[in-house]
Amino acid sequence: MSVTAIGDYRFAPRDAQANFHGNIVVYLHWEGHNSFCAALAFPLPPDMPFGAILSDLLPTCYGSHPDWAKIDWNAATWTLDGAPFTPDPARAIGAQGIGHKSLLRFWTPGLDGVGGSRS
Amino acid sequence: MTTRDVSLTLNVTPESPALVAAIEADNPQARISRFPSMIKIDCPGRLVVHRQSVSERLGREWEVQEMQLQMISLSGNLDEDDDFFAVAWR
Amino acid sequence: MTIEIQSEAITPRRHTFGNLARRFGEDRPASRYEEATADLQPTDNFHYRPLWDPAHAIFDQDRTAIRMADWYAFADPRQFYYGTWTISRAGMIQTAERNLKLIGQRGLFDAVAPVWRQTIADYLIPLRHYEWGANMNNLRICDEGYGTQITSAAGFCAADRLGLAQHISLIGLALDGGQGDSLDTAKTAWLDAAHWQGVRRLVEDSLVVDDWFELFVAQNLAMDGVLHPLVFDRFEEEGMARGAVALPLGCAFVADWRADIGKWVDAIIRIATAESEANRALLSGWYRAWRDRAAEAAAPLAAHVLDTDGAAACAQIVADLDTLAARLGIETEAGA
Amino acid sequence: MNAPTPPRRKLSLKQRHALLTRGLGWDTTYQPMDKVFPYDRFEGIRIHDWDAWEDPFRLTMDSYWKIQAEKERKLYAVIDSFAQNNGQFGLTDARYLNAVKLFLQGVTPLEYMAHRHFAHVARHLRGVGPRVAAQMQSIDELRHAQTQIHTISHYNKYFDGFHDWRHMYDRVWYLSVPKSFFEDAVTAGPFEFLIAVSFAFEYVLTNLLFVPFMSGAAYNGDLATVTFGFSAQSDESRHMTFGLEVMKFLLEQDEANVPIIQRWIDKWFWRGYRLLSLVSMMMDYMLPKKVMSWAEAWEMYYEESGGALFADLARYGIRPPKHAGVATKEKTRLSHEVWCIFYNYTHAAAFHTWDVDTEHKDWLAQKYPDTFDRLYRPRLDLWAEQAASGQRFYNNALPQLCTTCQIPMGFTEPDDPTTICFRNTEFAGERYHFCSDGCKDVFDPEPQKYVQSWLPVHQIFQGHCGGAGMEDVLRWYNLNVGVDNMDYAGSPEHRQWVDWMRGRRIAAE
Repeated sequence: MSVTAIGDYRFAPRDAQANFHGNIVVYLHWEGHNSFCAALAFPLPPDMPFGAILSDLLPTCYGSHPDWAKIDWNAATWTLDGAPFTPDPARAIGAQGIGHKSLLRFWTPGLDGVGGSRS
Repeated sequence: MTTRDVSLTLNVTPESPALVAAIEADNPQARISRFPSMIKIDCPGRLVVHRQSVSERLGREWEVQEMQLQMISLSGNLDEDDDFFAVAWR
Repeated sequence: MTIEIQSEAITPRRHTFGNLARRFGEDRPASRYEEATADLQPTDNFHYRPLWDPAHAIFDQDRTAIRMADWYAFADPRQFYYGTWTISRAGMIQTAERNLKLIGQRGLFDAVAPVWRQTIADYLIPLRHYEWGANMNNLRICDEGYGTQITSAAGFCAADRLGLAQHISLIGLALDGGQGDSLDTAKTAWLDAAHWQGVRRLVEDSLVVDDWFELFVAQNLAMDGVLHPLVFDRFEEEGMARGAVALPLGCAFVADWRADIGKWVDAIIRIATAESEANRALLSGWYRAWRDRAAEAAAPLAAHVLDTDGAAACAQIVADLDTLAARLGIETEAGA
Repeated sequence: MNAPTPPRRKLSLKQRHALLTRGLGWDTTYQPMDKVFPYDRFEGIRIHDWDAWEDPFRLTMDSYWKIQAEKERKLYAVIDSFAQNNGQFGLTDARYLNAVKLFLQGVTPLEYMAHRHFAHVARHLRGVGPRVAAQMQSIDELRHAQTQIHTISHYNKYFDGFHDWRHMYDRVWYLSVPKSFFEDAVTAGPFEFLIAVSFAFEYVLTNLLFVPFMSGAAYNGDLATVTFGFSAQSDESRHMTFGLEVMKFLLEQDEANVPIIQRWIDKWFWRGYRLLSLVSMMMDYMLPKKVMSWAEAWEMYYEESGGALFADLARYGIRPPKHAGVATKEKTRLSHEVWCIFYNYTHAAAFHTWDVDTEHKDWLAQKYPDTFDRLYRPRLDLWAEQAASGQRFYNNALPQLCTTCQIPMGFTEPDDPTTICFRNTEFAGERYHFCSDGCKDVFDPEPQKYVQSWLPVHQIFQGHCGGAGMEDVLRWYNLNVGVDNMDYAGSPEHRQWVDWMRGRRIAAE
């Protein structure tokens, strides 16, 4: 469908990848831990290895949660933009299908938040 | 006639006791709920405020447009003339 | 309930809002007018373009050719915010109501010669449509203008004009005994009578002016500057000579209002012309064009009421208006 | 000949109003009507007879001025007395004022926007009746903005977070929620605006903000806010009536209008409801003494009043808003999810949040028996423990935002309150994310509009918000770091309040 306007109504998307100075925006979400209120947004260089997300980025964000230290990363499951996904820590994020405004969700089996509350 | 509720919410002012008394007298089915600084009145189908009833209870000539100084919310279709102010569902 | 607290503990942490402190260059208490108007309009980071005007942002300085370093230079000398404005108007309208009541009780219009009563109905009552046009034009200034100082005052002015239109209608009802026939007749005259067509065309042309600041000059300076003195000063004098004491009484509201609104209109024009030569040239051009058109439009009406004196009356009104405009920084003659 | 004027006849309110308004307009002939009124055709709404418009309130300017002047005299008497008597000391607790901060930052600018745009509608509709109602509303809305500023001006002198509300409105992340909502409405055509604001917002939804919340202000000793709130709301009941009349008028004019209006109802119900989620937090978490819960307010003012309304509109072929059922499912979780968002990001907000005390948690448990103890109490307990050990939790990363409502994506699946709801769509090769089907359904029919969304998180990443660091951004907001933001506990205004209350005890002794 299309907007009903009085004249020509087309504008460049404000969040096009070109506006992010070489980065892409990537969203990450730890399922079952909703005391972190929403998925997190990061501007990342597409050539950054996926492993850096796990080693450098996420611990500073989620590390305060009592479940964080208990994660068994071998058991974690992922989706990328709604499809099952197996990340390769050594490869660049851009080389494994993670694009601008991609959403990565991950589940950590056995960890259900404080008191099983999904928080 | 439909039995869906209409409703008026009034601000509590020195004049609201007279207004509420007039409404209760003229609308036997009205239900009054009181909250801090406000009074909600619900009534099935139709609720009417008569100028004459309010004037009698206030001891002065009260004009229907003075409702605008009292009313903070309503639910229903409004009808207003010199002598009455009503909300109703058709 | 008053609660005693040791006084040193309740020193204010600040005296006004940040935008005002920055404007003042110091943190000092602001007036209610300043708080109610300064910087109120959003200015940045608009999300979407209007579907009805994709070429502009929601609030956009480019909707006029006038340029201002600070759109909050347009202080209203009356310092109106809603409370002071509405209380002022409530006072004016209560006096006006008493006057109309007196006219009715004393039958003051009955004392006017029927021919002149007809004349009053002819020239005064159709003016309700002129005021309705003025209402629309000030609403557009309120809508499209830039900066709350000028747009809020335009919003009040628009409401005033609706009030004037309705007050003129009430005079019509006083003339026709409350039947409303005078309003129907006046509308027919507005639509068809030869002596009104100049004014109606003028109003309709103003409704489609592009630039809202030009519209301000057209409506509030030029058109009002010709029509209002003609009707409410010159015609009224003529009526008084025929025993229509009801006229100044019935129109006192208009007289009070003109004195009040003039302060605002004059201030806006004075500030805008003083800002730059470019503004002055634009405003002067608009003024001359709309003054000439208003004078031309008013001529048949003037002739209808004043007969052969009409032309001289119009010339005098235009001369007076030029004097005022010149004081406000307008160049009243091209190439002067 | 000296014929007297005919005998005077007293006009009824209806007749007088009709004579003083309806005849004012005329069909222009020197300029085409379509040029004089350029905006009321493009949306596809068909109007055959503007004279069929019925004015429910028969208000002429003379009565308007008198009634409104009376309201203003009363209101300013209260404002003056509140300031002179240091009315802030009568508050239940200074924490309460954080709700008022959100009000000034996020609601007052909307009143202003409504003022400007009702002037637009009042100029641009062809019909005289709705134009008169719209212009009265335009100046009423200016009244609301100005009386709110004047009332809150006193609080600004003694409390933080109020001082740069207008600057913040154009910039701060959570204020882009109300800002984008209203800018969406004013950039729409005049009829959509009226359905959005007069009907969906004023008639269906604003009761939830202005009625129970203002009653709560009174209950918490804020006589100033309840006075401006209810004084504004007395205008609002006129605006609500206008909204309902607009709706019925458009539906009665042409059957072809019905589907267009249904789509607008669906869209604007959801847009307004998402905006009001901020109010759910104000009611359930920010009032020290509570009048009713969000869920109760939703039942009273949406399920009951809205239910009766949509039953009444069914005869036109109008059904309740498409996603109203989701809103009803969300009523027992909404405030908790929103509080969670603001607790996470209090370091970037110009108001405080805090750890909820046990008494308050028990009240929430009683009001939300199915959800609170199971889902939300554990997280509040965890946060309180962390804070007690000096590790107050703040979320270190920026949140993903919904493209439409711009709220951090913290809302859960309609049928599963433990799983965040993610929706997305693609348009012209770009991905867009939404918090709900409702927000996705707003985007999909008009993508060209929402690709323009100024999403604060993305704007920070693009370098448009003062710099890359949090401190840079907060400075760009004009936020007083360490004063306006962070937890209430230990904040300057908390310490001040404690001093005041200690002083009060001394004075009493």
